[in-house]
Amino acid sequence: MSMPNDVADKATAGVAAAEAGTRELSYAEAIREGLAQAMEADERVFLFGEDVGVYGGAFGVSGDLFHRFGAARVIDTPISELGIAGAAVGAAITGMKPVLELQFSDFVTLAMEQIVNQAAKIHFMFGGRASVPMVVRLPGGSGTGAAAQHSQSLEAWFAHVPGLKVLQPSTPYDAKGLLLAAIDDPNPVLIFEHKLLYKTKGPVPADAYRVPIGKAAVRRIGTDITIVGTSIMAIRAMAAATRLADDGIDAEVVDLRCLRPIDFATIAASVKKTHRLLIVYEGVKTMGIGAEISAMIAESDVFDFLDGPIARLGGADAPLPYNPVLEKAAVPQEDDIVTAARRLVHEGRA
Amino acid sequence: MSMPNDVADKATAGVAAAEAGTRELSYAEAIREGLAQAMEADERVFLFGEDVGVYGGAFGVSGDLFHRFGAARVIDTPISELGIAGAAVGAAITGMKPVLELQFSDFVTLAMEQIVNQAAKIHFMFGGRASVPMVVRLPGGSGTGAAAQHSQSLEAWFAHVPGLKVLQPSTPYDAKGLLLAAIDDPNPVLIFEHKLLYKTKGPVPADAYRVPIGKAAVRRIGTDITIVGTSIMAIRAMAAATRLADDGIDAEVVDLRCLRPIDFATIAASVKKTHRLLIVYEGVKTMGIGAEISAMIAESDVFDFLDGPIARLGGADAPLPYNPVLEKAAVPQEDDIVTAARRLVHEGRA
Amino acid sequence: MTHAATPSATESASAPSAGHAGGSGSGSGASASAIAQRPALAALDDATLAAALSKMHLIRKFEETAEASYMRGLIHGTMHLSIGQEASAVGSTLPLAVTDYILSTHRGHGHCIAKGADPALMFAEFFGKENGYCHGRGGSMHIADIEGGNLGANGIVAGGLPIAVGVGMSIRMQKQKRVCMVFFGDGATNEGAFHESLNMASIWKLPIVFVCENNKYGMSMDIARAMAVADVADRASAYAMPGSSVDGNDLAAVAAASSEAVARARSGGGPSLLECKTYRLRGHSKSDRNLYRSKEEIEAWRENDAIRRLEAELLAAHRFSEAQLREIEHAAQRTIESALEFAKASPDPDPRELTRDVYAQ
Amino acid sequence: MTHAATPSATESASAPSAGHAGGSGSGSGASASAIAQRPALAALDDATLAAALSKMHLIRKFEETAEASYMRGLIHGTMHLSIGQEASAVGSTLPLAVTDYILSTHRGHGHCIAKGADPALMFAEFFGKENGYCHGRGGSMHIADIEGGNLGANGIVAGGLPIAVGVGMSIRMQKQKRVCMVFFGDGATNEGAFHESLNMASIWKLPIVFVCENNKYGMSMDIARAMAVADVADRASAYAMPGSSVDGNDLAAVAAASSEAVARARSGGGPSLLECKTYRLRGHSKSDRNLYRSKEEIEAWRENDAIRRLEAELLAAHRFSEAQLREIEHAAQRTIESALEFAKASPDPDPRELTRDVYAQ
Ligand SMILES: Cc1ncc(C[n+]2csc(CCOP(=O)(O)OP(=O)(O)O)c2C)c(N)n1
Ligand SMILES: Cc1ncc(C[n+]2csc(CCOP(=O)(O)OP(=O)(O)O)c2C)c(N)n1
Ligand SMILES: [Mg+2]
Ligand SMILES: [Mg+2]
Repeated sequence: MSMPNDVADKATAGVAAAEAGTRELSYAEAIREGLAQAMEADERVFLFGEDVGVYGGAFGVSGDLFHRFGAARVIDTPISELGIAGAAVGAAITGMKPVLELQFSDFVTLAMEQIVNQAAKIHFMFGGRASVPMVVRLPGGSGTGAAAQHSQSLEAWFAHVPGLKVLQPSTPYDAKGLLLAAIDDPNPVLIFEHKLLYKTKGPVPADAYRVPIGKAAVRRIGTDITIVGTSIMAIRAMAAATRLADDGIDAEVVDLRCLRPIDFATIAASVKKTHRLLIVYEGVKTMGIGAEISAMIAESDVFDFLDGPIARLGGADAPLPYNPVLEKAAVPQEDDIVTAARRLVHEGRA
Repeated sequence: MSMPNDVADKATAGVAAAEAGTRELSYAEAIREGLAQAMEADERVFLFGEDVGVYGGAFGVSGDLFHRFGAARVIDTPISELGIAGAAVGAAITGMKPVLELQFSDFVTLAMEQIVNQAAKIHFMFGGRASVPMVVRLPGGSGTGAAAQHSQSLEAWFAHVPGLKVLQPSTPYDAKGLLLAAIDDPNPVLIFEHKLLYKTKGPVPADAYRVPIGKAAVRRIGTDITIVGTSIMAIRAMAAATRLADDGIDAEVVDLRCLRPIDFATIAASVKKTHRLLIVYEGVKTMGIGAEISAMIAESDVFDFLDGPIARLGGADAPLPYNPVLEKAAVPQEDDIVTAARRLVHEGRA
Repeated sequence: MTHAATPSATESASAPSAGHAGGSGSGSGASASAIAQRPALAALDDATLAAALSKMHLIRKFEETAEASYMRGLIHGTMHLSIGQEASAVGSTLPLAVTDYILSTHRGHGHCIAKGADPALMFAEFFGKENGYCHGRGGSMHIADIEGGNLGANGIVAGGLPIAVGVGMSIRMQKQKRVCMVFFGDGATNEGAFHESLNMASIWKLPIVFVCENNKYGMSMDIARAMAVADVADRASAYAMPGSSVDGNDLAAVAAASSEAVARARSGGGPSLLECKTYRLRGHSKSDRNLYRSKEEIEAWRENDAIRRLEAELLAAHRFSEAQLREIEHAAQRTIESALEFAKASPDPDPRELTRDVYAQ
Repeated sequence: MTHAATPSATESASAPSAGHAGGSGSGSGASASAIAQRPALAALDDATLAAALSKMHLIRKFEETAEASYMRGLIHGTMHLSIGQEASAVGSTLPLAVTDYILSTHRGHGHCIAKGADPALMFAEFFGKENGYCHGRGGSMHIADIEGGNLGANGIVAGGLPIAVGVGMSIRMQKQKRVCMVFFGDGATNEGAFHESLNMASIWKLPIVFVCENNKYGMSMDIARAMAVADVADRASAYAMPGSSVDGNDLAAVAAASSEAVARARSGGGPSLLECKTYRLRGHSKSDRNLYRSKEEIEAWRENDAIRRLEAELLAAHRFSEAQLREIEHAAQRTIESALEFAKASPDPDPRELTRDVYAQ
């Protein structure tokens, strides 16, 4: 038995049923609208990063915001990832609410010090006497032929870092609502956006709604298997579920949305019902977010409800290759999800 | 039933039985001896890092090497972590075998770009036409009162990065043998050393032996529960096992030693025998290495051998606090292991 | 100026004064008659000088006491003492208002006290107590006094510099008249963060004063081996930023240079790089065996002690009497002693609150 | 020199020659009579010039062809074209031997061809083919020609600079006479990696030539907004390193400046910073809409085309005839056409080998 996505979404996300002025927007447009609304509502919010100004952002996310809010609030920066991450920290601890765009999430490797040692720890290290309300947006993922240094999915690292919150929206609706919630949040929040999703469309209410941080969304209700997906894999899981339904397999699809904290309750409730769990994510399988989800289930009382092993589909154990055929083969595709789910249901293991 | 550590160690590590000239050395001395032997045997090997020269290294590991090998092979660097990590890459791809010391593993946050985007990927990105035989030594771990920015255990991040190898020796024997194996290896190898272990002593043969990369060590043979520990937690697990034996619980202790690749076969064989698994590591529990081990077991046929949930003990969900009582409470101690193992055996869950 | 291996202790202090002291020096005690004074000293009134000297004593005594407590096993961890560098901390911060910000370093006790922190709460933090500045979570390397404008020491070399850029942006955006002063060592100037931060501060003309406390060494590496230019201030030109280098053991000289830089920042003139040449008399941290420097060098710098130099000059200029100077010192001593007692008597954190304050609510 | 918004196309080329051409220019074809030549041009013999011009054509045609293939959907991903910057790539590498190293950038096709790579294997890489330089794993942003001394393009801005330091150390330790030349853009000079690398190269006097190809923009940010000094070369002084700035569209001038820097590096004189002021005529990447610059600016720089300038000067100096120039160009055209055919006909990688070469054995 299945339910339309947005219904299931709202059911768990707690969004009011009737929303005025819902339009179809792309994921990029939804983010831009969220940024604009946050900047209109709160003078403390500003956007900065490489080429976010007149260029409109490498993926067009900031678009016309430079023209709407001016150079003082939509700020081009030099190519200095460590410096700008630190600048976000400094602005945040002294009363501003910076939103930083790192042009590709791969470049966060240059900013780890400020994000991990400073932003994540300041509130704790200073005994709660300062807080760091900053948001970092990080376009990630493969599929654009950009090869090994521009295609990574590194979000799992940050799920290992207390003090951070880590989001991965998969729909335009969540991209906007989670961004607004992140800007409200008094803690450093990283939002990993997926490059292949920027042009995907979906319904987005016009008002400045929030999607709560830390809540997974049940995108499809089912009884035979739980498929937990993150980011674009939640979308692929939904497509796979449609095909599985033709086989008589009724999959429940959970979109994780938030990697830190993980909404264990939602996953646990689902697995207690379906007795089977498949986790799908784009990051390298080993030590990807699926490892934690699997381990949380395996160490909890949900273990007793499992009919068989917990399966994971994740990125190959290789850097992302340039060749498009190899590139596709390196991360889970819809077919892989269908195959793994079938085997899990029919043979007890993937 | 238990076995002396080194016997069990040699059994799995494949080290020849008779080793001449075995002395008691500290972990730091063992590393230094390994470095010296590698530098004597191979002109391409050199050591560099902050204060490794006349100062002898922040933890005294390089000691007198500067005087023995001179300033051309034991090189003090400016405080430029990204730069020196990149310098290691450049030296490695052009015929040298650099060993880089990052003064505290926390500072690897400044060098992620070169380690993750360059070192780990060059061999693959260049189609196998260049290789990066570099070693990075990273002192990590808490327990010295150095607080949140000097006490982290970040090794799990690197287990997520294809192209790297990641080691965590717990004994002087392994510290030397794994270092020599790492220097031989044509790939970038990170060695996370534990600050609290530097002064611990153990038998170390005088010759330039190697401990194979990718092999866990069964430190104690037992039948009731498998305890997998990493780094200092393998030592604490051994102490806990001794106490558990008094309770009639016969624990098998596996020292992981290598986080990438993970020696799944050794863990699987152990769990198939004991039916219970407890994983202990110092890094933050969420997304720490135990997540992957648990998930590997939970998705394999070993799942069917489990009598109950897989338990993990890891670091608290907090930055490392300064206060010594809090600091101790933030990472697993011997008592925690004993308690968790008892509960796992007696109550089926930790 | 280059970093002399053996400093000429009184170089600046004994330089002929450029003119008479003028009126500002008049006031209490021995300073009634017009004695030749350097303009830098004359520019500081008695109350300011007394407060500055008092802070220098507080820093020195705070650290000596912390050191003694550490030796007796009362404090764990490590600590980085700034003994010998007091004039740099106090002189730099002299022109700052309470509402101005500083960002400090691993060697930050001096900055903290100079910016007005309470040594009792600092000691409590050292002792890991619940009522320390960071509730015992931070310790020596992370003392912050947010209300006093100290945005924190930092365990990461050069870690404060990028943060300063954001503080500068924040001040600008909020249309405040504040200034942000960020401290770092000579070694820190070889971090990429230094470069990125000075560049951004300069292109955006942010109200920041970059204060490099050049104490000749990173941990053990002589700055002469770690960079190719003679002075850290020489690096300012790469950012079209004013750079100056002063005798960091000369309180008045540091204060004068800092005043200029702070005024420039406050008036919209943009950032400056101020280098204070000084020396740490103790080892880098508690595990330093001083293998990289000579006893003679340390001795020579001990002769160049900033506190003694200032006192000598104040006496010579008849600004303060010996009795007044001793009273300033004794008052500092009493403050530190009671601060220590406060810390010892303070409660420990509750271990059940281990994960408190990981997230702000 | 500053980066003129509208370049004076022939500034250097038309400058009066500092002296007569001397003997080195004698040789083939039209160069028999002694026509006034700039010393920089005269210093290059005909064979060298013919080879350099040929490489400039190869680069231009390689990229135009790659662009066309991309437009027709034959190549996926993105690419960063260096059309307009050929003189910088070819001139800088002119003094290098095969055994010397280069490290290149995301905009690296020019460097690669200039260092002697085979365009057929480059195209094969672009097409993701098994016989490409990286077996189809790297693509445009990661082409490397290890045997030819190209240690790789780099997708990370300034990513090659720290690597160059290690290459320099390696050359030194192995007592080789090699030189390492590392390319990077103007935008890259704001990365911390730039600072750390130039500093280390300088303190250790490593045999490195740092070549900044200043094409006025990062992706969209004008260098005048991104740094506070006029020239990237102004930053060399922070490392006590020789820095010079040349017209990057003037092959002979670039070659002359590079020769000096390479000779210095090779003879133990240490590193240099060479800035080539040039311009990319195409957008940053395939998704650039040129919102940040004017058509007029692009047009003006198109007039300043390095290839046309060189050809005009060679003709004017009677070094080559028009027919000779056209033959050089046509030969380049033929090379590129057959390279493209080679690539198209090449085999794809086997998808089952996805995890091959993750680890070296
Ligand atoms: C990023 C980073 N690298 C290395 C260290 C270890 N460390 C702490 S202080 C220090 C020396 C710093 O030298 P300098 O900046 O001159 O400051 P000083 O200690 O002399 O006051 C080093 C290497 C660190 N804390 N952070
Ligand atoms: C570390 C890093 N930051 C950002 C980018 C995205 N990016 C690619 S090229 C580029 C502009 C680089 O400018 P410049 O160094 O002047 O080189 P140019 O493209 O002009 O040749 C940017 C921002 C990147 N690849 N790496
Ligand atoms: Mg110093
Ligand atoms: Mg550029």
